[in-house]
Amino acid sequence: MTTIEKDATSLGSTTPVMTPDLINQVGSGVPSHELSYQEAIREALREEMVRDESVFLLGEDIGVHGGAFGVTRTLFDQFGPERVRNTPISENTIVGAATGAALVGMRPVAEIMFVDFSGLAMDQIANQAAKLRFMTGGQCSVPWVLRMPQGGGAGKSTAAQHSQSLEVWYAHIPGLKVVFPSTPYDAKGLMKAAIRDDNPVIFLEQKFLYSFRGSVPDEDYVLPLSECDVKRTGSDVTVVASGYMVWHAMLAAEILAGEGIDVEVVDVRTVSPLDEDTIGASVRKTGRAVLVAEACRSYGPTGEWGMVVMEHAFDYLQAPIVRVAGRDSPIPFANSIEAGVWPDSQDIVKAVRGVME
Amino acid sequence: MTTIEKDATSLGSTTPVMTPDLINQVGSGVPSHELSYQEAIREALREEMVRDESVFLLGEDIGVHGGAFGVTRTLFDQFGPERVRNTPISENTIVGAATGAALVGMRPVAEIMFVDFSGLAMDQIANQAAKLRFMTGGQCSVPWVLRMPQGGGAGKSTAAQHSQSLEVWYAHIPGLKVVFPSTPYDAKGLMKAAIRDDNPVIFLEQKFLYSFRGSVPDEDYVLPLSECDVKRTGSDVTVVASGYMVWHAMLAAEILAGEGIDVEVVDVRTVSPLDEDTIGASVRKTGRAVLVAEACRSYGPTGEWGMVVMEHAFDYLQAPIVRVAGRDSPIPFANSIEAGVWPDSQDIVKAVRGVME
Amino acid sequence: MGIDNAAKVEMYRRMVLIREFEIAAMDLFKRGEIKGAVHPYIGQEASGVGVCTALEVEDLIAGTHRSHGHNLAKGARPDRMMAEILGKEAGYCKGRGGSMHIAAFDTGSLGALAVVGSGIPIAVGAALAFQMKGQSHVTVPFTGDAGTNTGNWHEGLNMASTWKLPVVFVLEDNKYGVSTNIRDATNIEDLSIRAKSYGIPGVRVDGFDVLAVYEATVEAVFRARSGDGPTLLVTESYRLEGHYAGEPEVYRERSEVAEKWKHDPIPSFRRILADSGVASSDQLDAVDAAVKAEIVSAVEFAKASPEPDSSTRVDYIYA
Amino acid sequence: MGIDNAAKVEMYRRMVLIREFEIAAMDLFKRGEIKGAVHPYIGQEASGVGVCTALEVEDLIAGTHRSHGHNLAKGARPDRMMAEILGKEAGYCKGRGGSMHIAAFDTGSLGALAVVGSGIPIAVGAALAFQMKGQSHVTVPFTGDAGTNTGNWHEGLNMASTWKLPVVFVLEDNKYGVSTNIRDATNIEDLSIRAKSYGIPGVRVDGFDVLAVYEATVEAVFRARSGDGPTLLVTESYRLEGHYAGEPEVYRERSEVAEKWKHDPIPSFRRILADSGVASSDQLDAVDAAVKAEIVSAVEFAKASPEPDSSTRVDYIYA
Ligand SMILES: Cc1ncc(C[n+]2csc(CCOP(=O)(O)OP(=O)(O)O)c2C)c(N)n1
Ligand SMILES: Cc1ncc(C[n+]2csc(CCOP(=O)(O)OP(=O)(O)O)c2C)c(N)n1
Ligand SMILES: [Mg+2]
Ligand SMILES: [Mg+2]
Repeated sequence: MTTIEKDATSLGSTTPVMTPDLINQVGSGVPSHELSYQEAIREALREEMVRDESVFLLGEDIGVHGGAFGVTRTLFDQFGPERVRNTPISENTIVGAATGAALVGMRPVAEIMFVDFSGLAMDQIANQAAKLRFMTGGQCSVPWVLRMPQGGGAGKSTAAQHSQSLEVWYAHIPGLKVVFPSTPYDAKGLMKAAIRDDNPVIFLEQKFLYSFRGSVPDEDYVLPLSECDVKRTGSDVTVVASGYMVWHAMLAAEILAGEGIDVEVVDVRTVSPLDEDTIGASVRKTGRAVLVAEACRSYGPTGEWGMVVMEHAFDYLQAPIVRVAGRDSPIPFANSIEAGVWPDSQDIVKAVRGVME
Repeated sequence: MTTIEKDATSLGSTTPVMTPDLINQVGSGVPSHELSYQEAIREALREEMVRDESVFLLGEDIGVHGGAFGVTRTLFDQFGPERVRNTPISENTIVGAATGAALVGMRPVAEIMFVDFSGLAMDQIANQAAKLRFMTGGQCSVPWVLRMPQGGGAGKSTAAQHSQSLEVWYAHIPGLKVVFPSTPYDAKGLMKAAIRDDNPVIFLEQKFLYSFRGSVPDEDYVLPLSECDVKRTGSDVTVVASGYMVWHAMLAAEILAGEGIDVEVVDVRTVSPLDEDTIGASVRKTGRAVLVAEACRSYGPTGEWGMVVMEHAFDYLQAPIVRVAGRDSPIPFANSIEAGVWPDSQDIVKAVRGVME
Repeated sequence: MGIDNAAKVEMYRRMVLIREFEIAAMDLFKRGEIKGAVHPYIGQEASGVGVCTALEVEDLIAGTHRSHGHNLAKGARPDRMMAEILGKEAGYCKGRGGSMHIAAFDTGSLGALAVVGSGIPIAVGAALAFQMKGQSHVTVPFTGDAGTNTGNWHEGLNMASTWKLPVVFVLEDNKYGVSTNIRDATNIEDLSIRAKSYGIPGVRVDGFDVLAVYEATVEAVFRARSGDGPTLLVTESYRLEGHYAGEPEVYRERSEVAEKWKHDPIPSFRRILADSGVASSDQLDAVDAAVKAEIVSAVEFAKASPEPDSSTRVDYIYA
Repeated sequence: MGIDNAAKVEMYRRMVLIREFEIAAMDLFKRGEIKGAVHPYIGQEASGVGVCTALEVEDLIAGTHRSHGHNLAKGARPDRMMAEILGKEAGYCKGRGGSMHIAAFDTGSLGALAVVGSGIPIAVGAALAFQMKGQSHVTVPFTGDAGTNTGNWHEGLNMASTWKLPVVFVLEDNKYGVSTNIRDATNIEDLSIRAKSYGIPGVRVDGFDVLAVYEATVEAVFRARSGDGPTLLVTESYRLEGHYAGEPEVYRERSEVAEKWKHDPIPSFRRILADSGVASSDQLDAVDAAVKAEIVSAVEFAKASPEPDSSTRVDYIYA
């Protein structure tokens, strides 16, 4: 699978391979254009900044430099230093400043360069922004978006302090919404929804997906912040995943289709609040569930998903719920041991075969 | 149940009531003395500081003032300002300083006054202390303990920024051990083990339990940081809980015993690494599991415990796994709506009756 | 100075209002009628009133765990404040916040944040919004002496000074952070010197002197509104009561506290007003009496109002 | 100054060693043989070497994402460093850390922490341990100009100054944090002024001048060992390469960089050594040649050594 993981766009020789056509979200005939995940986020930011002048961006090196991953590139030229605002290295204060601006009518989109650094900002995220509306009895709301690239990609060697997947830290905190798109289409539609939403929204971007391409409609659209998305319908087993793992799930589904196993893939593109109904309905139909997350296994997202299956589909289960998750380890630098720290299609294939026995 | 929750020691009129004899951990005849949970932690700190001069305490107002909950009271008089060290209000630096001292041979026990404030220290906790040994290829270890009072107690009205239960934040991070004692006996034995352990140990203290009393052996003892503890054996249903919820589970078990339901209570006194075997074995025996946590329900500890049951006892399940957890809400100040934000014995009783049907 | 007699009497009235409010709150707390904690502002009234008298309604303050005084000084109603502290639906935060989290947006208080230092970044962000929208309002985050040692404080002053934001950082030096004397938590005598790290003015005033605080704030606010950026204003007073109501105070001598009571800002300001003929002591007695009555009815109002209905328990978690 | 000719030549050698090491690393990175990122220390060699020459083996440095130079200056072996950067078991961190996380405890480097500012609290804690144990060692955390705006930096200097800990805070001002000029991230010209906030000496030296850096460090270390507490030492130089190897540098003019290359600390120090007769240019040529050869074999060593065996993947997570 390494070849499949190594390059995001054309993924080597093994067939089936991970190519954009694994996921098509725009109906034929609908006027559309192709974008990378990174471009889709940028397009959403650009359109919302044009539409609403209360929207502005703040973060480290997001100006001329365009941010660590180039997401904000060219926005500085178009909107200038006021609305595409470089900050000092002050993560907690970047988030707190976004909160303060949001309290008085702005709609800030803040960036923390790597989700790992949010360890410095958890107070402003979880104790202040998430709770202010409640603590004040509804006197205010905090309409910001916090963009944080997360996760890894085999062979990238970003090591222990630049590769984590931490959605659970936020999803466990009431008052926050947590979004984690897997495709350009979802990234654009969810970013627009996040910006227009009146709550603090954690917007997680899987770094390895930035170069992934896909079609998005030409016309303006937003996606609900309250739904899981069925990326592939199937009757035998439900694979629940989010972010980059959705692609591995889709690829696994292709491989398994060749073995006559019909896989349904549920994309938890909004991690919180969790759309329990879609997960429950899917497993009631298939009777089997495999839960996949890039995040560390222990106390990770798959635990919550598993209990949701338990609560909504126990009587329908024909096999134990199985999870496929990240190794409980800091992310190593060396490729030889970084290999396998995150799940891939083969792991999912094995797990699905297991529950089909 | 409010009377039961209101006062920690003698809990009102309803029978059975929550009294120390709900949990007896010291065999009769063993020389022992009675301590409160708070005194037990202090006694462990005192004995370890006497035993090993590399052990010292640092935190805000832990000196003459004895800390926000009086845990370190009198230690300042005995050990002085060097080893019972008041710090400025600098949570991230308190933890980082503990790490630095641990790297060069000390065994610091740091205190963050309320677990909520650890939002300011997550970088030093999760990105530095937890990962340093791994990142350096084993060149060093970080033998510290981080004490953090957490949780609430109905009627206390500590509100949104002083009442959270955040064990999942730490338990999801490899490299950390997470301990959460429910009794004086466990608090003392686990604190001694935590101090002697060579890893960073998150030591969570349930605030409402500080006044709870129980017997501890006179002789020196340590408890393993790797085990769940079966607080009560039973054959019909397994209740998995930790912290204050263990007491509600024990009380529920008493009530249910009167109905002929035989409850086993498994205390997850070490939250991470999780002792999956004890949970699995218990549910394979009882065939039923109720998971109880004070922490918010979504993406909380019960999810992990549920998947562990699923992985170790699926074929033995006679009923769906049920969880009883904290409301997904910031903690309100007003008693009328704080009520019910945390589970209590009655909720557990209802859940157990449910799985017994 | 540009402040008339009526305004001076109003400053006096607010100081007395804060004092009486805190006495009532401490009393209710000791009798178990207030849950949680009460952090009295007693001894610091001149700081909050001096600062807030220099502000407009649209200017926003950000408070701390010790913000009854800040809110009352900014114009919040004592009855709705007391209702909040008693956890009632009629409270400013509908009973959700309590003593440590009182926000009153209608009078320009964006909230009391009980995590020390956490109000700083939020006030900086609100000031950024004012600057971007071309509004001339200022924000005023309050912190204590101990709060100046938090990372938030440094990051916030650095960011605000870099962007020349309209912020007046009020550092209320009452000498202690809980049990820790500020001298044992920093290596400097004069906290206002920290302004140098940000290239902004650092001003130090007698926090017992309401007029001195007022004048210093007027200057800082003028600077901020003129686009010249933030000021660090250190008001030096003393926490005359325990850290919280009922706190044992094992860390300081009774005599030290007794000595400081001689600086009680209320009688001294009263003397100034009387001696300078701003108001007769009869007039001031009347003010005192009116305030006492207002507090009595505030407590009655608070006690009489209902707690939040349990059916509303999940309101306001999401917008 | 108390440093003999041999020592000066060794300083020169280490500067050249760092330069050649970084050139080799950048080259390997561009050819895809190094994964992750490489943050070259080129232009700042005089800072790291000047500082570390004033330290004993037992003194501990704490590094950043840009710490190849710090480690080599402190005495780390280039072969094991290169092996680490290539992710090999023979690397200092057995390939677990890589370029951004090189620790070499045997030569007094407690680790490179890639979260900006995060090494500060750790170095403060190590200094606390030295103080408590009555040892005379010092700790030296390095941070960049941008790192001075982090909360960690403020908290760490405050705590160290309050407790008079043996720390030398080295702030390497290379003018940029990634794309952001320090002038756009603070409101002051002279970063050393921030020492006033902690009542400690703030010293500013030419970071291109290895002898000046050395002398300033000797003084700060003496202070620290004498129990007089920390010093803030600002070394002003320039980042002559991109933030990381291959970084586009859209935020600065080529001409600005070209101008700064004239201050390249290596040729200038070489000139001083030759002119002052400390070493002949033949001797220095020999040093250059020896270093080049050492780097070549370091690269060979690194390439030849095996990656960690996959069976060891879960080692070192827990002690
Ligand atoms: C980040 C954080 N750490 C610790 C606490 C506990 N605490 C509450 S008030 C306080 C002291 C604050 O002192 P100061 O800033 O001087 O304000 P004062 O209480 O004197 O008004 C502390 C340590 C907290 N609320 N937040
Ligand atoms: C807390 C944190 N925020 C952001 C980053 C991303 N980042 C890495 S280096 C850097 C710039 C650091 O600049 P400076 O402190 O001047 O050091 P230099 O790179 O110039 O050596 C940034 C923003 C990080 N590693 N840590
Ligand atoms: Mg104070
Ligand atoms: Mg720099």
